[in-house]
Amino acid sequence: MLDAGRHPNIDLMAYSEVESMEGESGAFEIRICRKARFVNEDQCTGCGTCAEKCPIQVSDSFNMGQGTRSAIYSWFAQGIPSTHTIDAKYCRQLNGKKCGICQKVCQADAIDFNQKDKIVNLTVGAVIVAAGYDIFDPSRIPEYRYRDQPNVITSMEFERLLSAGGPTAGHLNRPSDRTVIEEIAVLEKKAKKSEKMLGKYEEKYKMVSERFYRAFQSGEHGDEKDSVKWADKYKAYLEIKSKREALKTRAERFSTAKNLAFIQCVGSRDFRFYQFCSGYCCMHSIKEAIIAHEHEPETRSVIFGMDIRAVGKGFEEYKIRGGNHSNISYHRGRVAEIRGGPDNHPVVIYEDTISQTVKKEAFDMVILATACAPGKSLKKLASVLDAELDEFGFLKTNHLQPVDTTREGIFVCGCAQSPMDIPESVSQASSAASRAVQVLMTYRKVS
Amino acid sequence: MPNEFTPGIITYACNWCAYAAADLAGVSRFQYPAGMRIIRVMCSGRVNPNFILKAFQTGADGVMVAG
Amino acid sequence: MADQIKKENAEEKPRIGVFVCDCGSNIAGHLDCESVAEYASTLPGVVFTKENLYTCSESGIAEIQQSIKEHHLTRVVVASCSPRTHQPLFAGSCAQAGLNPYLFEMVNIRDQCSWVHMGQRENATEKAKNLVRMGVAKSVTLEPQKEIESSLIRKVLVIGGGMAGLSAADAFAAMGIEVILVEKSGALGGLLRKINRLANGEAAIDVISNLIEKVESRSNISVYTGSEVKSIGGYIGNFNMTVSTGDKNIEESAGCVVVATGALPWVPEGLYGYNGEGVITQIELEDRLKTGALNASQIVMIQCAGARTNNREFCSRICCMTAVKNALIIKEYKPDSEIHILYRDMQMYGTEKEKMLWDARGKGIRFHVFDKDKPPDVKNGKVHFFQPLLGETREIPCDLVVLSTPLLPNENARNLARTFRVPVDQNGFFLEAHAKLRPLDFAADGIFLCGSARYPATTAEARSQGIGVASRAAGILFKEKLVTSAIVAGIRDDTCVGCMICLNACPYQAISFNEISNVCEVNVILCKGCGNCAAACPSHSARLKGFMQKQVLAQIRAF
Amino acid sequence: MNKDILIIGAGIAGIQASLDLAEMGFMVHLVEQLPSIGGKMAQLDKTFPTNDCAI
Repeated sequence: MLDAGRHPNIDLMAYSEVESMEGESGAFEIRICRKARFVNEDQCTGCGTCAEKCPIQVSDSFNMGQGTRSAIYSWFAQGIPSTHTIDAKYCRQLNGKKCGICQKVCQADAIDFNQKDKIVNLTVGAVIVAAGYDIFDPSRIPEYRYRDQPNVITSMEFERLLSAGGPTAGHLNRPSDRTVIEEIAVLEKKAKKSEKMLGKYEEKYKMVSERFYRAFQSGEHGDEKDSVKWADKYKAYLEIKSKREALKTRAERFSTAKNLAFIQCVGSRDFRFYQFCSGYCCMHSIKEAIIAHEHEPETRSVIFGMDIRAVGKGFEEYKIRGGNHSNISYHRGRVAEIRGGPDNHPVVIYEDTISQTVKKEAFDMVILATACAPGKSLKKLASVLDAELDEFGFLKTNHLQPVDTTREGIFVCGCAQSPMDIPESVSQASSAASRAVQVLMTYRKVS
Repeated sequence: MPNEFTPGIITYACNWCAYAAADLAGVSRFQYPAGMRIIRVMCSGRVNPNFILKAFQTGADGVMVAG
Repeated sequence: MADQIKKENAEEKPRIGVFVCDCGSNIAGHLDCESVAEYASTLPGVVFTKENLYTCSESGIAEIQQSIKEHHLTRVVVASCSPRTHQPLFAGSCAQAGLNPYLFEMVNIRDQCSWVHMGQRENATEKAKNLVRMGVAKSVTLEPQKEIESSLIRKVLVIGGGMAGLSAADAFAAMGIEVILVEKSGALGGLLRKINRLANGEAAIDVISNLIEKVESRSNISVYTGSEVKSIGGYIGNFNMTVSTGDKNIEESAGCVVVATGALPWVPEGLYGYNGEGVITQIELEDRLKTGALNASQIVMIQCAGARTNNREFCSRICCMTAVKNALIIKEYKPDSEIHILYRDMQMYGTEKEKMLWDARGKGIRFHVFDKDKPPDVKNGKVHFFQPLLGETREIPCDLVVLSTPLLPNENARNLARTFRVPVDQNGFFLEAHAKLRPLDFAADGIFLCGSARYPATTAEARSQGIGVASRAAGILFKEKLVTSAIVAGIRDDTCVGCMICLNACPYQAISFNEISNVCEVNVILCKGCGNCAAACPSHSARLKGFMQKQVLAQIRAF
Repeated sequence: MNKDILIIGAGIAGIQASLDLAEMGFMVHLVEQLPSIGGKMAQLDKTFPTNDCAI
């Protein structure tokens, strides 16, 4: 990644989109929109002071919506280019409110609220599409209750939880538990504010609120304006406190998730959604189970799948190692339903094919191995580039020219061609590069 | 904390991993005691036992080889 | 440049310039940059110091370049962020101003000081001074270096003439690179010659013949069939090899090498009553289909025959697809035949293969799962197997059993690996440089791999990898010359006693023993600058440039 | 004849294709719709089967 950002032959245009294309192989005319970051890329040093001071907090999409980031942000800490971007949707200044804090704190003078989208026109000899895939939205499967059950999450969300740089610094805290802890923090803040307010009354009347309230309740203070207000405030304070205490008692029992269920083929090999196999998800789940076990040796994982497809080099060996050393059991079959259970423990309902009975089991967390869905933007891109999609929604190729699209001079690699894992994407990328060069060399010979 | 002992530690860090990790600690603003001195080497295999002894001789309280 | 180096060497006392970067408030906000700069000016050898708001900005760079000229600096030290991100920029800027880039030293007072000791201004300032002192001390001992350049032979050797090797050869030729294609057997085509039809219905022989024709018509590909590479020497850019064509030996040379030696289906002697008649392998079935000699109508296929077992753990990736493909072909021309496939996991990954599986089910091909610990039993024209779903043993009468056996590496792969000094994995497949990020490269520079020699691959995968390998090698061969960093090891021939400890310490086989002078020598092209030899050498004769004993010790002493 | 190449998407595939082409001496324009390059792989913590860090 670092190499790509630094190579003199690579002109990096992040936060940009291809708008239109004309011409043909050898001389494509491309129009690219460079979206306004409202931060000058050359001047920004990536120091992050702006993000620290920004008053707006929004959901962090790099962390799959777990945790928050500022309205001015870097996509992730080691991101390249190491520049920040203002999210125009949430920025106060850009929405006509008074703010501009980031501009004030930026010593590099990189913030530019007047920046506009820029159009760049390019002429290129060949195009390679490596636009990737989308993560299937499992809320489309009602019986898995992805949105209703807080502890039913996708494998990518789980990946961020496992990451030391993620929202939990790598601790497997259950989302439902995290919500409670966040609530406690909010109540804590509210209680402090209340205490401050009550303090003012206490000082004014030289009396602690508790005594006043008792007296007020027994009718000693009548209904002067201040008394009523004070009493209301105190009552609210008591409510906050009792709510906080209740949550705290609950939180005392929280521990990290140790009992995990992984559900394969969520949206894949399913005629309602995608009939194809996404290829990498079995290994992804095994890996996540192994890493979770590395974090916490008491972790136990069950992987529910129709087949466990460990087809790459070293994968079968990895799967066996996971079973032997990481307390993973593999269970054949499709999970029928996930229901809510006590204490937010999702309950997995499945058929045990050996005993032929329907079984129920509660887990701390359920991880859905979501399908590799053809990208929404891929469809648009395909029409811009005038290249055909195949019946599955990926760019169409021929098995003897596995990276050539239907349009001459346009090549494809990675999950824009079909679902595949990293080594396959990498070798296909080299393949696409090779084909692009071959095309350019043919033209050079002719001219 | 004037009386607290803060050890001086020399760390030999591999350019490709441990040194990068130390950089990441910085970007993530992980705080650690200021007694740490990092000497970059191209590989932790470069670290001669001599370097370790010399570090102690010069007054380091601890030596870490990370790679 | 050469004059400059001479001048620098002639100087006895280095003139050091120190630049302290505020990085806005990233550094200056947490430590006192001014006093760090002031302190730096008191260090021995330092003749110029400057504090900048951003040293990496255009104006900061201009200041460095200007002061190199004005103050005749012979060393530059920048105290700012990480050398991993900014060393190339600063060193390059020094070079533009006429200072040898290897006389530049960087001190990291941001990532490893200001950012990790926030709120401890005094300690952080003290540490920054300390780090600058260590950096300045090292810079005094730095020596100018010259980047290493070597020539290139713009030619590639491809070993193996199957789908992967042919695709690679064709791609190289299309990119204008000359190819030497060496195939061990008498004809090009590899395993595809034995295959009946591909998954899309095309005859394999037509597909491969087209490709062979294309390769043979290319003027810049020399094909040697019935030939083997006997020996190879040299290194990236300059390999030389002896190719034996059976009756004579030919000397060839190439800049890069591609290994595409493929794999062969295992012959399951002694397994499931294999006899080549009533119990055959998929590849034998392909042959019967090709010649029309198949006369069975009740067929049982057994997957993972000799694979995913305790002594051969790996999954051969393509055999499930092969079985389903052949079952579909049989169903097509004999619709009333009954086909059962006994499997453990149907490895029909991806879009097309999964679709084949649905089609097969739709066409009445029966699939039964069996457990690894309870494999089927073939006896008297019947296959018995335990069906966990029903909890009972079933038997299927059949007139043909087809075993899906794994692809194994070519038997001479290990010899070849020894000749090329490249590693193989526990299964005998060639081992790539990195399982994820460098699947087509060997760890050794200039040698690449593709196709089933790496791991069983489908036709499309072998084709894709073959084409891809051309781009990996062309990245080297398209260059004018090879330029590598000067941070490499060297061995002093006057103090080396020839103990050869460094030979074993070197992970890149860059060191050899010179039998005439009785000392060890470093091949700087192969050296990656790790310095293991320098650490191991008992006489301190092996030295890593830029990280010499005296340079690191200077840093320690300044601690 | 133009020798530049446009690559759309800067995940692992796009980056690898760019680096290969850049090494071969071709000018690459690498377009990514998100603020940083890296794609899905940057979001992964570790990768199988070697359990190396993804970044």
